[in-house]
Amino acid sequence: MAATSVTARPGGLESALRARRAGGAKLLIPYVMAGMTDDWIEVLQAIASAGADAIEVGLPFSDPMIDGPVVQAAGLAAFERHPTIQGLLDRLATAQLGIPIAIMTYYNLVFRFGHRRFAAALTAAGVSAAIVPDLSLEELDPWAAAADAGGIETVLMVAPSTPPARVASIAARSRGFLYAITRMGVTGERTALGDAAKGVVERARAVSDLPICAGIGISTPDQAREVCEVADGVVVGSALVRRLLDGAGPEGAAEFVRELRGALGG
Amino acid sequence: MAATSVTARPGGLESALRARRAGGAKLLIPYVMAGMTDDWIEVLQAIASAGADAIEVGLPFSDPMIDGPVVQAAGLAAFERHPTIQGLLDRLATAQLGIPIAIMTYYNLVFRFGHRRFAAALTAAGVSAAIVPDLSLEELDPWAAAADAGGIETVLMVAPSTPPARVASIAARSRGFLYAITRMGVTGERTALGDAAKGVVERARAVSDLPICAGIGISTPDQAREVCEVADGVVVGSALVRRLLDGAGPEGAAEFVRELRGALGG
Amino acid sequence: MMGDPGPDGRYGEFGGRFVPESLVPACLELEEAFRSAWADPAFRARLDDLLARFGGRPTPVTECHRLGERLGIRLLLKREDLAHTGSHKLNNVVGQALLTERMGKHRMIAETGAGQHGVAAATAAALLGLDCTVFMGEVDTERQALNVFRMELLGAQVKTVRTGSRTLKDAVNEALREWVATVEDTHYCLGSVMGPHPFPYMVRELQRVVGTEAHAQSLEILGAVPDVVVACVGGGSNAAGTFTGFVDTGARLVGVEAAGGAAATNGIPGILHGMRSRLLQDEDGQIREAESISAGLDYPGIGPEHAHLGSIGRAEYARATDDEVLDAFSVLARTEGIIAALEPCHALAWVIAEAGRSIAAGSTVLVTLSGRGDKDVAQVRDLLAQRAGR
Amino acid sequence: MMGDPGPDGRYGEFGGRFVPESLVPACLELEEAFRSAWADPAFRARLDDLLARFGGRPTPVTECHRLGERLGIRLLLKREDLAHTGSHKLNNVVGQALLTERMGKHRMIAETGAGQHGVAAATAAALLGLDCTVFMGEVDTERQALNVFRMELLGAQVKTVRTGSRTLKDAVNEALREWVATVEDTHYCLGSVMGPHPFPYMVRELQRVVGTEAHAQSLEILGAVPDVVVACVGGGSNAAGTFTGFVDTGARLVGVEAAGGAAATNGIPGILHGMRSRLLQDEDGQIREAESISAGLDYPGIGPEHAHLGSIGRAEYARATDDEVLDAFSVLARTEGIIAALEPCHALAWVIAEAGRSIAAGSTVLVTLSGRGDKDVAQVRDLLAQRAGR
Ligand SMILES: Cc1ncc(COP(=O)(O)O)c(C=O)c1O
Ligand SMILES: Cc1ncc(COP(=O)(O)O)c(C=O)c1O
Repeated sequence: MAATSVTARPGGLESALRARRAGGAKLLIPYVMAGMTDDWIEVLQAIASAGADAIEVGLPFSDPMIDGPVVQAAGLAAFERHPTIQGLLDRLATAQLGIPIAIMTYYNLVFRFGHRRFAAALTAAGVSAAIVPDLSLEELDPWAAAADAGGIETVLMVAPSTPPARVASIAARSRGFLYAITRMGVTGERTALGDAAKGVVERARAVSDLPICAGIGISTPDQAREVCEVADGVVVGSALVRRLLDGAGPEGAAEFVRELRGALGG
Repeated sequence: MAATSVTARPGGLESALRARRAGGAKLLIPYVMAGMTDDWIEVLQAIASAGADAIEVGLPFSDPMIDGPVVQAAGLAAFERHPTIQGLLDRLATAQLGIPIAIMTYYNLVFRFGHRRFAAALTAAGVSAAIVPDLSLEELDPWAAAADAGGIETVLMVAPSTPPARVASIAARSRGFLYAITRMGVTGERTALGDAAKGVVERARAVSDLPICAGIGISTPDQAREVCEVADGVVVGSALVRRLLDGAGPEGAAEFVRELRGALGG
Repeated sequence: MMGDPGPDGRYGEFGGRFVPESLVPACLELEEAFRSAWADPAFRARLDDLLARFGGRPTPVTECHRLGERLGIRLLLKREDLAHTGSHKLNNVVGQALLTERMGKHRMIAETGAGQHGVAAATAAALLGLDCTVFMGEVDTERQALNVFRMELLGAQVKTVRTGSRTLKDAVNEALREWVATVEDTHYCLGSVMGPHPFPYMVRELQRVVGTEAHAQSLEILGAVPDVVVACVGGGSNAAGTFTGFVDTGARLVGVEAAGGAAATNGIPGILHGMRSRLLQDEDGQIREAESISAGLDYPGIGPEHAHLGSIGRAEYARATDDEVLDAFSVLARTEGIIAALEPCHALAWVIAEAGRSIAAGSTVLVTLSGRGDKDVAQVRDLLAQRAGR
Repeated sequence: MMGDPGPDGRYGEFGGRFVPESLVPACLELEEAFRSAWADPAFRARLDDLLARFGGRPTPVTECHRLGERLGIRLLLKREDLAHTGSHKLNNVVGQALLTERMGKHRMIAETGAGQHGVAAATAAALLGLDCTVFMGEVDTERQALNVFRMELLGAQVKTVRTGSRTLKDAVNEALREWVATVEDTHYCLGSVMGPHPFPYMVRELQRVVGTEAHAQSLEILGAVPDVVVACVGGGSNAAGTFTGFVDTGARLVGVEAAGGAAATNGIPGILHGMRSRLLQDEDGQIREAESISAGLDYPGIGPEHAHLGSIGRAEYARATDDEVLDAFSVLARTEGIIAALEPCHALAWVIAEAGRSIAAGSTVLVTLSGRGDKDVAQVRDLLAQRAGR
């Protein structure tokens, strides 16, 4: 990673991903919890250099409803370092990754910050997009208005339980990419790809030409490759976060990302 | 006490007490729980020699409803020696006291023995009379028939709460003497004679010429003398039993009975 | 049947009033007060009103569809567990508290075993502003320390009884002793259909509401009286109350005792606590201690009317073992969502054992669920753990 | 007022449905199922029948003559403590269990704090033969080990939650996580008027019976609606149910929270557990833990409809301190013979504090006694001992 190559500007997540897809590549989006280790910024940088196309950065929330045990532990680790949200964003602003960043957090942090202020803070931190899993389509408007105005892309999710018509409505509102939840359940590693994984991607593909990235429970290079037979890319969270919690450090993280990258093809 | 002088035969309680009263004496009836000490027979003998006119001998019952703590403790002590009722009566038969004995016990023992058999067993044990406090006037007949037939006198009780008309009915059925309960409450020592004490005796006196002995809570020679201003005599239980539980032995018991005798006049 | 036992309080050869003379006048006064109150529509209305608005009556009858199906019968439960304080005991104490007031007395005393009746008595006393003292054996105050605190919270004084076996029967003795000493301003609020006349009669009448309601509710649910009516028997008050509603029908009446306290089946006629009844006793007539997992059935006697109903064959008395009772407790919780007191689980255990045997398939059965099991949950946990370990 | 919040589940600015997309279809399915069931007389009849015959409804309204006199008011208690399992929670779980069945699901999950809702949910599941898993924070499973055993007796599986503060709010998170994973055959039986639409609406409707009964009973006793209607607020279900009966009258409505968990008065608008409401939270929007002696009120939020009723001034929200609550608990036991749960003692404590102040002498006041205190007796004993010692 060269600190000088700034191809990704705020707002640039979707264009970056579309460009990579157009180039025939599968998209790789690792997830890291902000502040979970002292060297988390170095981790982000290492990952960016190891072949990630974008990074999803979690902001810790006290009540992470859709997080499994590993990501919860990362959140607790972040809390133990007593970061404030602004403090984390300030650190993030220093990262200079050269690839787009999507923040992932819960709606109360956004709401409490204030929609406009939050969008501005993201922009100031060099963040392109936001994923707010507990912000359902019906409740989206106030944030979406502020995000759109502030140039922040809001990535929405479709789930195996989402009926086709609703997939279309969600896809129509999603920015950056469309996040296809591959299994019913919280984040976490699984030994096999769920039965539902490909179906949800295919339903999304039928109604949207957004890049479609599969996530939730993608744990191994093989699973990533398998789901990318239909998806445009993958989000890998717990499998990476667990390695970091186990002390993998920037190098270990980069190593895992390289494995994933390899599985997906250059 | 001379083992040969047998003035009291079964059935002789009332005649003995009437005779003593006629002679101007106040009647003294100490109470001892059968079997409460190993030397209880010696205790009875010592008491008889010390000026008692009759002795009330308790037969221990598991649920002594009207006994206070001291007499209950004596009953427990008797149980610890594992006596059977027949065993106690057999011992009692050996006592040769020279004064009448009234058994005091609860109705279930009588009932379980069988009325006729119990009356016969008392007679065989040299007992003249029976006091069965939980056998109320209304329930008296079956036992009274057997007792009368067997020559056992049944001593009945009147209480401060007994209305005058009922006092008369009870007095009419009482044999041996009429037991005037001087206070509402269980057996036990008291520091002063109850307010009700003399009243109950006077109500009894008004309707009966039976010897009237006051009992329940008469603890000291002074109290005995005071109640005998109206009563013909006293029953003294807990105050004596406590001394025995404290190890007074036959001599100590006799000593206390002599004190009482002295207070009542020769 | 189950009518007025007359001034002698006799049920055949059983019943009566075997008390020291000091207490006879109080019993007579009580009998008169009760008879006059019971005939007084204003008293009855006040009692009914309190039982309804304070006590939660009528209690429902629940049909247990799942358990009934499993047993091949229709199973109804009369839900005394839903009465305030958690058992049928409330019916009795509210009535006696009103009587206390009516007699111009300002204090109640009561005996208690595990604490159900004591808590109920303390509750009724608090409601009417009466003083209350509860006698409880030392063994029980230790086992049921929370119930001691409950009574104290309700403003009652709890006196620990250290005499005899230091359990329920000794608490009765001590309460009777206290009553002798304080009878002028104190009413003895006995907890079951036992003791001297008029208690067995009065308590049965105060519990009659259980049977009266259950009869009407059974008709409504079944269109008929149940074939079998079952209740547990400690002293026998919930059974007596229940039986009043069915004694004049063709229903088979069954009282179920703890195997370790089965005075109705193993007892011998005798006299205790002022009544003639069947008692657990030895050769000499010394009373034996009852023993079972449910403190409420740990009584060596039964109410005299039960002894009578058994003698004449109008009711049967059966036994349930501790193991059967634990099983019944568990199965009711799991299949019907009701955690019952261990006492009525004796009645249920008998039904489970007899369904398909002396209870023909397709029969309709009413069980009086005399109380809820909250008081027993800790004990059951320990017992089940013990059983699993053995 | 307190009508249908529409498809968005909005109460003014509060309410809504803030859940991961995986759960949206389940919420929509539930809303539809509930709306159709609620409009279906057969469903309503079955529910009413179970609440009556299994649950003991209607619960009475008791007038507290002695305490009322002392306070200079007429004091009525709506006696939810007499419902089966000991609180109003049963109304909700029986309804949701029937809905689970209606949706063709065979399993319920639930969160619980002290265990009241968990025990109620396990009870309803046992009644209908549904599988049941209850999530309970580790702090609570330790404090309330007996309630864990109760749920297990009822056939439920209790899952200890070791995340976050290991209390109620984390149990909700964990239940939501489980729901996401099992939504196909599993219904999430939420315990109060909180969570995503339609829960606040549905639970309020299922608790409406409290207010409907209380309204009619107040009229019968007082000849009028009470001047003041008071209920405690944890999530707010007993208060919501109560308020439905009086929101369209002139009665002053008051919800009383624990001083240490006063989201209605100290809370700031935010989003948690699928709803927008008032929450205890820090500057960043991290949720704070609530803290009070009564586990049932230890929740950092309130139902969205309460946030709304407070905002528009139709209801007031007040607080009671732990000390005031203990006093109210004791005084009710001693003067009225009712051992109440600590939760409704918050409502009572407020009445005691305000009688003669904002509650004018002679006023009529109805307090919903949402549950019985058996679960709290051991804790109160320790607290009173502690207080006596300090
Ligand atoms: C719930 C319950 N059922 C039954 C009994 C036994 O009493 P009875 O036989 O008088 O109904 C008790 C006694 O404490 C009890 O608590
Ligand atoms: C007895 C009782 N009351 C009140 C509450 C608080 O809940 P809500 O505010 O939903 O009525 C609880 C919760 O557990 C409870 O157990």
